[in-house]
Amino acid sequence: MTINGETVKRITQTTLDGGPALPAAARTSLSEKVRHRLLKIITARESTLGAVVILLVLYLSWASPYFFTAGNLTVVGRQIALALLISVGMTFVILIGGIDLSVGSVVALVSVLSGEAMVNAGLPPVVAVILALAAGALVGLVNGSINAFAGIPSFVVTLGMLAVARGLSLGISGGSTISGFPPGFLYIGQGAFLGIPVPVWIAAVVAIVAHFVLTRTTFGRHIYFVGSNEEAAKLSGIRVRRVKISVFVVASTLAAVSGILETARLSVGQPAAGNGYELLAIGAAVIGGTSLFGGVGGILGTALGTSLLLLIQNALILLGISAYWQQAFSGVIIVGAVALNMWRRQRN
Amino acid sequence: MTINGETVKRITQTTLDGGPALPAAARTSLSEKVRHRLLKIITARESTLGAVVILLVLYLSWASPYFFTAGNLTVVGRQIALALLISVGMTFVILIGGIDLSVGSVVALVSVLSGEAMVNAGLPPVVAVILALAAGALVGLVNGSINAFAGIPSFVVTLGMLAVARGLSLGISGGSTISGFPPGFLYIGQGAFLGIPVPVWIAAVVAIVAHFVLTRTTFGRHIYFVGSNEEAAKLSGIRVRRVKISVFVVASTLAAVSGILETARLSVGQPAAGNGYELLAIGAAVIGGTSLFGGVGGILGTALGTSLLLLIQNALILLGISAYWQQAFSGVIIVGAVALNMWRRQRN
Amino acid sequence: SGGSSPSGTSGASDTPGTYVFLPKSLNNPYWVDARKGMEDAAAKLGVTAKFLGPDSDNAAAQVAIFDSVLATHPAGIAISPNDPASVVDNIAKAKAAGIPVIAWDGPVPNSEVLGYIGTDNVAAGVQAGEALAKSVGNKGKVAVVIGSLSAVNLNQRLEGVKKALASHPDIKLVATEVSGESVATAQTSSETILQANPDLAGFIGIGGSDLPGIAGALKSANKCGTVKAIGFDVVPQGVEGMNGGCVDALISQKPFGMTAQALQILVDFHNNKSTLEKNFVVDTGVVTVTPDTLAEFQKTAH
Amino acid sequence: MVTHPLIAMRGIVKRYPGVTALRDVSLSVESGEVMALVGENGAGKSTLLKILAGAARADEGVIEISGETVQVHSPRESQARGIAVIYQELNLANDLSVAENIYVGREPKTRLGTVDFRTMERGAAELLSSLGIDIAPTEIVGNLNIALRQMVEIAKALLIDARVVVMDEPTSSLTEEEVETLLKLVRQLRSNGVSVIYVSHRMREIFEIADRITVMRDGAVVGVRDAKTTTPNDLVHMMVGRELEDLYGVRTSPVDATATPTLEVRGLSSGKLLHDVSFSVRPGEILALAGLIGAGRSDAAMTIFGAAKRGGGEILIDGQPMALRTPREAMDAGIGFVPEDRKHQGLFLGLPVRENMSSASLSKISRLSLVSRRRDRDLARQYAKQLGIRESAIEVAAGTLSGGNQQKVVLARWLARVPKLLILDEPTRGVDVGAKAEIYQLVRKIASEGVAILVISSELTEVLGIADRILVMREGYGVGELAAAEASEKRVMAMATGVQEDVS
Ligand SMILES: Nc1ncnc2c1ncn2[C@@H]1O[C@H](COP(=O)(O)OP(=O)(O)OP(=O)(O)O)[C@@H](O)[C@H]1O
Ligand SMILES: Nc1ncnc2c1ncn2[C@@H]1O[C@H](COP(=O)(O)OP(=O)(O)OP(=O)(O)O)[C@@H](O)[C@H]1O
Ligand SMILES: [Mg+2]
Ligand SMILES: [Mg+2]
Repeated sequence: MTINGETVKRITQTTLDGGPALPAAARTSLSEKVRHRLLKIITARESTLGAVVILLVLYLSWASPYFFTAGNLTVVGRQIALALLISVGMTFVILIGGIDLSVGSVVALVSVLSGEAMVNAGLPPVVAVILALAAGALVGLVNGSINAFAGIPSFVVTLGMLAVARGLSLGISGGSTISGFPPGFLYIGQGAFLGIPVPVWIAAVVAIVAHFVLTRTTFGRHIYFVGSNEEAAKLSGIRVRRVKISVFVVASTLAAVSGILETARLSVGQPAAGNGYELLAIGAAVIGGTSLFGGVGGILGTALGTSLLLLIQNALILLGISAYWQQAFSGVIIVGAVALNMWRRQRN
Repeated sequence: MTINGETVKRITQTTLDGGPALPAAARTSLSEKVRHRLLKIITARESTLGAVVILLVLYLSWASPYFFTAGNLTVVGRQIALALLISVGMTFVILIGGIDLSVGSVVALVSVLSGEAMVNAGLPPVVAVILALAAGALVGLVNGSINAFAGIPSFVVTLGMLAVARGLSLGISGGSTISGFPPGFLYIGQGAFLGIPVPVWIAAVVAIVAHFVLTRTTFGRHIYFVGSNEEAAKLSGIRVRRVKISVFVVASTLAAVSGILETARLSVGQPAAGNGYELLAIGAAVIGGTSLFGGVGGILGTALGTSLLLLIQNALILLGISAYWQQAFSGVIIVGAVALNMWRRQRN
Repeated sequence: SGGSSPSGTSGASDTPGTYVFLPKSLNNPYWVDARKGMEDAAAKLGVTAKFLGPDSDNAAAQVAIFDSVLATHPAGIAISPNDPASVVDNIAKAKAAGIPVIAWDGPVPNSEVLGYIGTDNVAAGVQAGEALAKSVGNKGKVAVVIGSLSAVNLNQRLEGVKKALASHPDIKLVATEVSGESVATAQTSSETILQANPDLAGFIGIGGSDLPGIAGALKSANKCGTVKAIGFDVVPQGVEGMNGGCVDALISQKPFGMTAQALQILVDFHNNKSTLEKNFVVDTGVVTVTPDTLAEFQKTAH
Repeated sequence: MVTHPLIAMRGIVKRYPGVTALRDVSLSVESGEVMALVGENGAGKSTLLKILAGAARADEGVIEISGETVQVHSPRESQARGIAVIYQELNLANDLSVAENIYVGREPKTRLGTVDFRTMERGAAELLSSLGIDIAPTEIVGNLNIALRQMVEIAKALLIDARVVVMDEPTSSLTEEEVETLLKLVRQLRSNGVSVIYVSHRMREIFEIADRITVMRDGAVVGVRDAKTTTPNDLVHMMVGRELEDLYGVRTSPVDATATPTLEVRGLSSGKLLHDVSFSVRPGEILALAGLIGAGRSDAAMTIFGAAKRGGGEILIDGQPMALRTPREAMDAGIGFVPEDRKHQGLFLGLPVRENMSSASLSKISRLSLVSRRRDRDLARQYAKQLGIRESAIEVAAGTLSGGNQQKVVLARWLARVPKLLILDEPTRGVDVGAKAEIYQLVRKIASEGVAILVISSELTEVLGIADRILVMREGYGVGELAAAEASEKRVMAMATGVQEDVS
């Protein structure tokens, strides 16, 4: 606050000659700021999607006696949390115009590794979790380095990594699942703090930090620059490779976090975990308005996209829709929601 | 033609003073053209990938006594053929900068529908096949129209369609598989003509026609133009929407063809068919050098990419690699092959 | 209203007496018979029952469904776990909420389920292994095609198969390939195995999609009858393969009867009329169906 | 009988979110007439022409062609009505060949219905050579520099059998020679009865070619003048509302000829385009690189900035040899670089103007890698004001600005960094006269503060007006240096083309 205040004074002083008096300037900028903020919220690209999600929640609360219960909200919240962690990382990658298909396999790898470490090797949970996270980060480092240095499209690199990481988890575990985790570990997946599931806390913190990083830090700016125009970014002195690698590390590490939480949630380390999560995560980001061509989008949209996808799944069960037709319904709803969002945006 | 001829003449007249004489220009262009062609083949972006595939074939022929046998080549050929049909359609979509995630679900839908039509409704195979193809084309029409008219990213549209078509096939079949197809129908999947499996003939014809369409027709060139710069395409008078819709119809229809052939090959209509084919097809195209950003790529590369992917699968089994480690191997090989291709291309 | 009514919000979930079956997946024909068994029994018992599962085998997705189902407070739950450990937590929650849960089709050890109705997968595997040994004349090369290397029930069957084959020293297991629960991949893998092992004597398909793929591969290689094929579950393609001479034995669970009986058990528990004790095990058994016994089996199965 | 103008646009209104780009604009063009359209950056010229082309839809107003009211919903329809357009922002597919770009939508066909590449390539080659451009029709457009792309765009428009050719700043990246060719072509079109609507910020061209001039300002037409009875000063006055006596300003303090050069280049070469170029720039000095298209000026700049691979030679900064392998290293050495192709090398089109402006100075507006939003905004405001971008545009996506204003954004990015060597590659491309004067003043000012300036410009008057010294390049070689005092258009051109005889 003080730093900012200082800056303002310094700058207004330089324009004292021709500019308006100081208090006036302060006044304009304040009221203008409020108006600007409001306008920004209302016309934000995410607003209609937000409205859709809210309407869905309202509708569900009305249509099903089970939806708006502590039990169900806990359930949905935890599901959203686990998916959100991956979607947030995916958003980083998509923002630079890349894609990460290996996140689901990272979940499996981490699931197996944490099982091996805690159950079979008997390491303390904290150590095991750190090791598993490190493995996740390493996967990202490999993805990012190959992409940045060899110039291989991220789709190919991470498609390869999808197979490699899944193969490793299958090879390491020999296909079998691992259970018998210590209760302390299971707490992070199954427990609650102040009545809210632990994964929800973690995902919320991660999402807020990620939003902050993207909107307020130089690293975040660099990500948008690289995604918007890589050539121009390079010519603006941005270390494009470093940005790329970091972004893949973020995505893999967050997938690893989600994998650890899911392992704790399910009490089982399994090489089959995370199958198809990449599509869910990419879908959540894209539905939330992040462009696959890079440079456009953000965490707010991704959070809404993730919520929409998982609320639909929950809703279809609560409403008693036949499981055989649920997929068809959910597909139509997704496209409908995005169409509404598009239509609103175009009208503005 | 006449109008163009006139225009050209009018303009050349204005510079007759300084410009080169016409016949000279024509002469250069001929010998230059031959040289150009040759150079084009040697330095084609696909050449290294082609070399990799050939080397792989040579290696396999040496490493396994079973690889280069009529039996195995028939087996691999048929597998490549079925995958190639989908990859070719996917290439069309990716060339305009789009993506089609629904191809696998179309395979399932077509599989179930052709079963319902032939086995349960007793329609003659020809009619059933036409109906199934029409259903496939319709899916593409819906995908393309929503994408082109509502402006929803193709990733979202086809993610929705992935769910819808899969849901429909599950709903229609009630989860059960359908068998008891007439032998005439099974022939197109299992039979051979001149010793070569029918699907190979079909895929070869489709691939050649597709290559021809992309390289020689205005439709094909407009696809590249739209993918390279959609705005410019619009401003140049190309009917961008029409191109987009057509491309999705092509992709879905080819997926339907593949679905019909697969149904005939397996003698079973099943809602679980085609799961994950989208990733395989996109991977084949991208490995073959088609850019996910559109405008760059082609059928030759896609054919090589598809062959590479399926040869690896065949190889790992023939060479007796443990199933637990096969995935890890194949991931490394894919990335390695593409890296080699990239490296060669950059050196040129 | 049955479980497959797609319409409306006034679905069965609103009525308190809904029983829920949680299969591993929907896209495997095995579950079709199971669902029919459930629907049949529900009609007879005059209760509502629903069949809710993920599109394809997926432990996390199944737990998510289980989660949501708990919120609707059903009258009883039967679970066929993709992964037993993953559903323990939800079973405990169900118990705390007073919802009876039984394990069905696959057991959930170390959990608070009331009991288990189904078959012993390891035993079934042994039975398959023995059937194979018998059909290949106790010697030769054999190969396995398995839906997934990480599915618990399939691994149990594989374990049984290996156990049985171990007692036949002249039988050699030369290949184990994965189909990813896809008939197409199963057939592809089988075709390739046949190429790599021209003298193969027999196949076992472990998952529901595997035997159909094997049968297709044998047919296209003209090796029906020469190379023996054993698999699990009497699904339409298995039957067709057997009728075509491409399948030699089917190790069948009885999903129809098993599921019908499971619903009966749940209804009894709900009404506090059950005579079954805690941790009951109802083994519905497996039968080895051969071409000779196929007709008989089909008559009695439903 | 009443005769109708060939094109009449009446009462055109176009609103964008937050801006009214056009308010009640009318424009009429007779057949066989060259109508120039001039006005400040953002006045609405391109928007008006896009509406005529069917590339944008007017909110109100009518378009008449030969007296008949028409609806032009798409570029396709306008083409069918004989309207050919050269857009300000080039519209080419970079992945395709020159010939394909020229013929897109009107490809010649063989008897089999396939694209007749032979005819197409021949036609393209003829068209291009008629424009005095020597590039292979099979060349991929992405490999061309922006001037050549501009020529391809021109060739593309010429293929349409047009009644009206709309040219939106066709010469902004061309050198004298190509401009001459183009003007010749415009005259040729006029004598064939084709009308031309011609937009340019270069006064000389306007008066050389126009029959009438429509002046726009702030989304409205402020007057239509007959070119013969107007003077450039009148026109500038109408456009910017004030007189511009001294466009280029004057040097105040002389360059210290003894100072160590800020940049010294010895025998620089790169690829096939740059051979053994040597020169130096001292603190406070403005050195201009002059030459024709492809002379290698941009390549020299890119190589110094570490954006192109150096093949040989030495680069010395303040007398110290430097490696400069990446733009980052060049920036750390104190170099700033405004690239010539703002769309591909300069702007983040989808991001706000503010973020574009501060993208090279993030370290200045952040602490512990936390961006200060206030300093970010203040920086943007400061340069928006200096360069004449309206303040409300700071938060909009850079891609929605008018062409000239986009150019200013890229300039602002590097002016904000205050380097010790500033390389400007076509800094005033598409910038209006008023803003040009501001920019020259600014450049002079930072030069007088001791910054060395290397400027590349295709506009000879600009080179002569601003430079202290001129290095002329031809085909990748430096062919001679001229001091400002001894330079003239003729001499520079003679050196640039290699036709030395007629130097007096
Ligand atoms: N797509 C758009 N979205 C929002 N505003 C736009 C868009 N296109 C143009 N504008 C605005 O319309 C106004 C007129 O722009 P236009 O491009 O017509 O100017 P111009 O006269 O061609 O300027 P220049 O000489 O710089 O090319 C500008 O304020 C510009 O920001
Ligand atoms: N005849 C040509 N054929 C193809 N490409 C050319 C030709 N001439 C020049 N180029 C392209 O132009 C570039 C070299 O010119 P460069 O941009 O360095 O020159 P310049 O003097 O800056 O010209 P301009 O002012 O037009 O940009 C190269 O990147 C090359 O691709
Ligand atoms: Mg303009
Ligand atoms: Mg240049």
